[in-house]
Amino acid sequence: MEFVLLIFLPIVAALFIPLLFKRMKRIHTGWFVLAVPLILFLYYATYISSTMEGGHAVSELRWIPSMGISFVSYIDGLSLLFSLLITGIGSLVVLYSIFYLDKNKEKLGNFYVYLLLFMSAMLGVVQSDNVISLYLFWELTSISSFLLIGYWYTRDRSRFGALKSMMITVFGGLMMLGGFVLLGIMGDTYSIRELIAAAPNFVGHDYFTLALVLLLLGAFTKSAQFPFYIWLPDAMEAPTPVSAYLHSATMVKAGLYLVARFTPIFAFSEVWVWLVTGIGLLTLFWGSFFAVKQTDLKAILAFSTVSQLGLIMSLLGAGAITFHSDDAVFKFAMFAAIFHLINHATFKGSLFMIAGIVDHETGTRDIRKLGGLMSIMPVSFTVAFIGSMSMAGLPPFNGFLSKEMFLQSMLAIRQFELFQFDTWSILFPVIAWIASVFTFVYSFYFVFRTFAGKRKEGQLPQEPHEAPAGMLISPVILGILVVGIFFIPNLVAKWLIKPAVAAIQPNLYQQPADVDIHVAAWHGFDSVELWLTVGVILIGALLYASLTKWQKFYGLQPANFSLNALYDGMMNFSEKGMNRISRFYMTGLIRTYMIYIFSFISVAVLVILFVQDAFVVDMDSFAHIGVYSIINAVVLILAVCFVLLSKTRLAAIISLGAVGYSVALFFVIFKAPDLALTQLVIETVSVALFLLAFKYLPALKDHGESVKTKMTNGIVALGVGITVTLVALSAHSQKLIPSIAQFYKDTVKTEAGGGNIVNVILVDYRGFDTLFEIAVLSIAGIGVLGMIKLRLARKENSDENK
Amino acid sequence: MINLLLFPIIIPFLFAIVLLFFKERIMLQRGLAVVGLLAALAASLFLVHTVKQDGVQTITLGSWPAPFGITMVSDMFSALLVTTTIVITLLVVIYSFTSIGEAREHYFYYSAILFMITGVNGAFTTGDIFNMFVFFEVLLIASYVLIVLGGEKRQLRESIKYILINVVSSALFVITVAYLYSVVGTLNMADISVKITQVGQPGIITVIAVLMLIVFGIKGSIFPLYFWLPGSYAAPPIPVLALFGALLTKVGVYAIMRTYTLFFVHHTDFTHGLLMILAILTIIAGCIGALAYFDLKQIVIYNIVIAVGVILFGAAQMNESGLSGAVFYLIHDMLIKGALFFLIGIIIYVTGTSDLRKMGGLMKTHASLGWFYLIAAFGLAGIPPLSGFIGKLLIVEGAFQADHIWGSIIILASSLVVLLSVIRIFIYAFWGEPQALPATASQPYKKMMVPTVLLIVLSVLYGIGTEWLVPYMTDASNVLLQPSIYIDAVLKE
Amino acid sequence: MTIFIWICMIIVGLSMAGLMYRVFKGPSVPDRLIALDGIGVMLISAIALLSILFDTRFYIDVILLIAIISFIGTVSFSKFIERGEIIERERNR
Amino acid sequence: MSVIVNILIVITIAVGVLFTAVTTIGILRFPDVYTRAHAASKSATLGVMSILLGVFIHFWYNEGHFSIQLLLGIVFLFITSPIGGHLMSRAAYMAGVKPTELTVGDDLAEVVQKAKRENSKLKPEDQ
Amino acid sequence: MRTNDVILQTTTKVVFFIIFLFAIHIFFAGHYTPGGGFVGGLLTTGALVLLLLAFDLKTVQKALPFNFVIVIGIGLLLALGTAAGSIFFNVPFFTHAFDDFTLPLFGETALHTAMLFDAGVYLVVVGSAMTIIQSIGGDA
Amino acid sequence: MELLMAILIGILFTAAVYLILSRSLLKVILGTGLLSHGAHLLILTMGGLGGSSPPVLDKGASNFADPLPQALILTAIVISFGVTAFMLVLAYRTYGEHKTDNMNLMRGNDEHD
Repeated sequence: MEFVLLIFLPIVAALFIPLLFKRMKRIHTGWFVLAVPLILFLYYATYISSTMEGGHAVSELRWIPSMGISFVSYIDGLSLLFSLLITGIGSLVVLYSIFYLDKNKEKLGNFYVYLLLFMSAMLGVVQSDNVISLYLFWELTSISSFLLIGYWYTRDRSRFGALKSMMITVFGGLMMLGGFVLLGIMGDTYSIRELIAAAPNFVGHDYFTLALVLLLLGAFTKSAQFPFYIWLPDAMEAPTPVSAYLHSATMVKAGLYLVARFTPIFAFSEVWVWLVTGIGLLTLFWGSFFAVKQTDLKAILAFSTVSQLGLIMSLLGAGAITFHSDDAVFKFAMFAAIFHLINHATFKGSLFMIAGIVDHETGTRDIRKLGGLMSIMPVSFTVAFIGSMSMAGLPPFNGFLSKEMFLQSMLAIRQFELFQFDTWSILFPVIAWIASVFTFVYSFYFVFRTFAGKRKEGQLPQEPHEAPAGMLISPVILGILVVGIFFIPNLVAKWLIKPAVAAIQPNLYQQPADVDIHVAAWHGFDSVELWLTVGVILIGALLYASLTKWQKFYGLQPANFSLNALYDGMMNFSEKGMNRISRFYMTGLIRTYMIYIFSFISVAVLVILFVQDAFVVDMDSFAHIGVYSIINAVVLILAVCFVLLSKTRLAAIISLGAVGYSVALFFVIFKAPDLALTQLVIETVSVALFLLAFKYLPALKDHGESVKTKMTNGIVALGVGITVTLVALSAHSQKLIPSIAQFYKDTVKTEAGGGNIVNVILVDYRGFDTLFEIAVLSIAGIGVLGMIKLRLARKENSDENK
Repeated sequence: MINLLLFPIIIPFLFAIVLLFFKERIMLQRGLAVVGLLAALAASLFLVHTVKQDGVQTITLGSWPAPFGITMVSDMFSALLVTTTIVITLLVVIYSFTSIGEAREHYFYYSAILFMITGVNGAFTTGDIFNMFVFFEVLLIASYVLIVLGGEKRQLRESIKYILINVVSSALFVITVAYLYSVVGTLNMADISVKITQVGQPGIITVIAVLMLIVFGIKGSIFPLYFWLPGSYAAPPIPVLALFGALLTKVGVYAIMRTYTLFFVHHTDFTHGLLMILAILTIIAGCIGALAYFDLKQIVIYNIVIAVGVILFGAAQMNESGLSGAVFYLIHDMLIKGALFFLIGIIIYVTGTSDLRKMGGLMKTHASLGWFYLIAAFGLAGIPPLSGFIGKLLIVEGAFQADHIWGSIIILASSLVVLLSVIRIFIYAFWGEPQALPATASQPYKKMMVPTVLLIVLSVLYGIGTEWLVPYMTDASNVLLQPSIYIDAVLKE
Repeated sequence: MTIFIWICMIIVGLSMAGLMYRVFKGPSVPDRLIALDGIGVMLISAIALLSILFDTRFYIDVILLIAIISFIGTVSFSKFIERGEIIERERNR
Repeated sequence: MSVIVNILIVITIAVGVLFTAVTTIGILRFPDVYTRAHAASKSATLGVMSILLGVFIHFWYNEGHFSIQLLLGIVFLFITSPIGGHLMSRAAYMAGVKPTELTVGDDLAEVVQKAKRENSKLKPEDQ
Repeated sequence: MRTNDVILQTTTKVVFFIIFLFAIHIFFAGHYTPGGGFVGGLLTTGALVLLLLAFDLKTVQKALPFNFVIVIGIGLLLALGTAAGSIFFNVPFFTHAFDDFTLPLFGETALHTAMLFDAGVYLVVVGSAMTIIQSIGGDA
Repeated sequence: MELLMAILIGILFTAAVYLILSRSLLKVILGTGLLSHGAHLLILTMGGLGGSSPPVLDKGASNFADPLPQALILTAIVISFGVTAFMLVLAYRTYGEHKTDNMNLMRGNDEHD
């Protein structure tokens, strides 16, 4: 079976959802949906055994093979890990949503369609071997996220958040596409595996760094790294199952996946190590620091997610060091990254679900109104406690293990000597430690402000009570995992982490089994990490105790001096600012537009005429000047002047007629009798037309044009005139190739059977022109008829009059 | 069937003429228009097939040898454009049944449409520079008729501007042809190419190249020449707007692409560099406009400008990826613009306004409209696997290959602006609190949805079925890339 | 013979110049019109003479043509001056 | 023979040119529209007809081309010129161009006045 | 006011035919000497305009009861048909045929399909110009 | 000769553009008229003015003027006639609806809402 098709299973299932939702009113649609991730989870789980051995599976669905674009599902340790996360957490989230979303009030049809869409997209992202299809699914995650955040689309905040997340992530996606294209050009393939194989040749390529930066833009925006994280807090407007699923466990990890996946290609670059580690660490600090400022439960979790993503990102960056140094101290980083990724999915998922439960049961997520729920919601509290402590990095929870490894990796960076790390590397453990302190603080802040302390009576919109059992199943399962992983970390490592690590670091390991890292909760008293953790707990506890005293200092940050303000400013600029800019030159006046056009014509053409040395006047090529021509020219000029100066429309039209007749005379002079005839008759008919139309036209006025306006017009007009003249002279002086006219003279009698060459050209050689030229005339005729006879506006007016 | 390539031009022309005889019989007019377009469509599909099989089709009218008579040339590029044109027109005509109103139908509305696509197809097919002028005039005068038909106040006001601009550009076209004729002494496009190669494109030819760019740029609405477009295009009724938006600017773009790949290929540093800079400025200008307004029509109209910039940017790369990307994107844009205009037409019909801020919550009442709109919007923004993606991908790839890094990044970023502008419509019109809607019958709504959905489905298929199109597109871009194919086909003797 | 035609041409040309003065000077519109009509007539003479000079018969059509259109022009202008519209929908209303 | 014909041609053309010159003098020197119209329509017509006749003979005799167009042209001018003059004068009069002060009487004034009055009476019903 | 146009009207009747004949002549002469469908058509239009000037729209319409849009259509069909005739012989569009025929009355005459095409041009020019003029003249 | 014609054409274009930029609708239309005259003369000039006899087969004539530009001009003349007629009607219809022929008052006010 082609398992690439399984990626599309959720989408296919989604097609039936609206039907099921309509027909099966009595059963919650979620139950049908649940089967999809469950089946997929079980299916993908069967691959564990093979990836543990270092095996991989490939399945291809051709899309545009001629451009090297196809859907290739490539399952190795890394993608399997993500696939399992997606389907596993997905199942739990769907289960949770069945109880969270009311089947009578909500448009479940839409909800599950979006959710399944997302599931497909996410599976596609992590399994795609082809960068183009990776991009396809990448954007699809952005879109489904957009739809899910905007699920309650009548709310302003939802729409705002949806747009914000989409703008930022799609921006990143587009940049990433640029990076992919550059990679494709460098490696002449879109397949990631082939790119990895060709990667050593890329170093030093002009595009290498650019591709790297573009790709990282994609990863950073998706994984909510600084400064792009701002969309994530606003994305919390989505229903909580969505937040738990997309915005903590899976979608935001796509960026991490991307970084991990492309590590073998880019890790050779100094920029990569610096950027990934540095931005990751900065995000870690930034997120944890501002998480404490928040008052909305989900916002706290959002910032904590940001910070945890930063943590994993920095670990991925640190892991890239192994491509530059064989020192064994660096190899923990990648392992820690994957390990923490799993742990984060478990504890953050559970925390979000609890936040949802609190919201669902109390009607608010404002932490200032909550408190003392411990006694009312004991199960929820327990799960929240487990999750929070894990997040804070305390034993006996899985977060402790990965946190230790994280600190260990950051400490190890000090020993890295390339790329000027020797100067700056001390900053890494310091920032990491400070961030850990704040992580500790917000974890406590989240769980104890909600559940401990006194109940604030009367502040809650509804009477709180424990959630229904069904809603608790998913968080409890995750809570059990949190604790469970602490006790069996090496088993998890064997099944999941090592295959993934081996996939990321092919330079180090041939087999997953080669990953010689053993996770231990206890490293002995001499390990620095232990003392750092102790320090975190001590200082963290101190800070938490004094929280109320210093939390208010967050208020010092000016509101219009933040990244959000920047985004708002940009959006505002894109509406009002653009409007203002546009107003500046879009005057709605045809004269302005004409001046733009004419100025461009004369300036551009004149400049190019001289730049290209094209201006040549060759007097020899000119015919001699005849007397009649001069006389006629004078007449023509006079007539033109009269057209310009005439005060009455009749004089103007007579002068225009005079211009026409003298043009006709030129035709006579230059041996063009047919033209002369036509011009004369047309001129007369035109004049008659003008006279006809004058009945309906006003007298000639200049409408108070100022002298300045006239001057401008004059200058522009002169520019055009000079341009035309100069180009004409140059073109005529450079008759490089004789005209094809001789042919007509030779064949007109013999082959066309005519005598008047012009007429024969018109009806025979170039009869096609004539056919359509009379079409023009006909269309003008029927157009005039329609214009005069059909007056919709007037009809409306007369209706109004009645 | 040596005349085959003429049929897509002649059949609409014939039916346009026949319609003149049946001014009062609307049903007959509708029927004839559809029959004519279907016949033309069949002919054009057959033409595409033939071109695929036998290579470039040419015919020199009146049996005169090539540079002397008028040559019509149907290579894959033009054949595809012709086919797309007819498809869109067919759907526009069907869309018009319900939306244009009987008054306009009485005054040669369908006739004008058919005349217009005669001109459009002719311009796509002709191999003679002056004949192209004539076809331009046919399509222009037909477009004048369409833009003014109905005689509403705003229509009249904007028509004046539209016509004025085009009269100027036509005059410019004529003088440019005259300059060209003076220098190389021929009008046949293949022959011009040969002769320019003979003399090695001296400075004067470069000047003419720029003039050509200006001439076609006014029609194709490139940067300093596009200003007239937003106002004028907003005036006519939606079906006409769809037709204009989908076809007219594309004729200018086609002409630029044709001349810049066939004639002026010897100093590409200068000419194509200029084209590229203008293309980028066009994109930026379009982006500003697309964001600046809260008027449905304006937003989509400015997106035309952006698309023109993107296509020309691709064409300016003069490499395989860039050109085939441009071809892909050109046809995509014709389809999707048509679809988008249909959609906003329906939105305006349903809400009775084109001001975004007066809309909201249509998702509750017109969900399917919303979904189709969303698909079209994503297609426009180039989200894979919809139609806009491949073209943009190839254009970006071509630009990177040609070392135009910032240009490609601007193209990518412009997709974001495009997305923002169209998603804004979605957010304002379909999301948000439902607004009171004027009472409208659901029958016209459904009837208007039919062609709209067809067009969207077509554009989706265009994206998904790219693989089937690739051989055609490769043929199309090959002709552009290697003028010799074109020249040999025309001057075969 | 040629010299004679040349002289004639110059005289006709001068006459036209004189009429041109009247066209520009006016004072009234009918004045201009009359002068213009005169120019038309002289144009006929001029072209007739020219066709002798150029030794070609292809301009003779032009002569009759100018006569025709100058008449049509005259009629329409005078109608316009007289009534402000040159084609009535229905006479005698 | 040819000398005679050529002399004939020269004479006719010379006469025509003379009339043409006279026309110009008339139009330039006469005081008002009506007198100028008189000059234009009469002498100019005669002038051009005479020239055309010359040219016609030239083509007929010297070139062997019997030009119907020229003859037709002469006839046409003969018919239309006076009409044109008439219409222009009338237009001038109706447009209210004042004749020169030397004019002795204006017989038409009364009629026109009366007609105009009737016309203004008719107008309201007309609309 | 009522004006007396008897002089003009009488002349016009004569002059109209002169112009019309001349137009036809110019039309037929087109292939060998200056002229052709355009000029012929426009001149005919001129003649018709003269009629309109001298008489009025209603009278002329009564005398010449053409729907000029139909005239356009016929003209276009004629032109297109001439050009398209070649399709049936599988030669390129617009391939004209001409030959000398000996006709009983005219003797040696060259017949040229281009003439038919030119006739189409003539009709279209007349039709279009008259449509425009009549529309404007008939506008209220 | 060509020099003279080129300058003449330049003048025609200058005048045409000047008129097109003016506010009065009628002047704009006059401008387009001049523009097409300029363009037509330009084609003729570009074809070369050296021919000594009309491009009509006739006894003894050999140095024909270039017929092709003439044919092109003829086409262009007819087209510009059609367009001018159309514009003229459009102008008076616009004047009828808007009650002004001032181009400045015909700005698209509703574009900036």
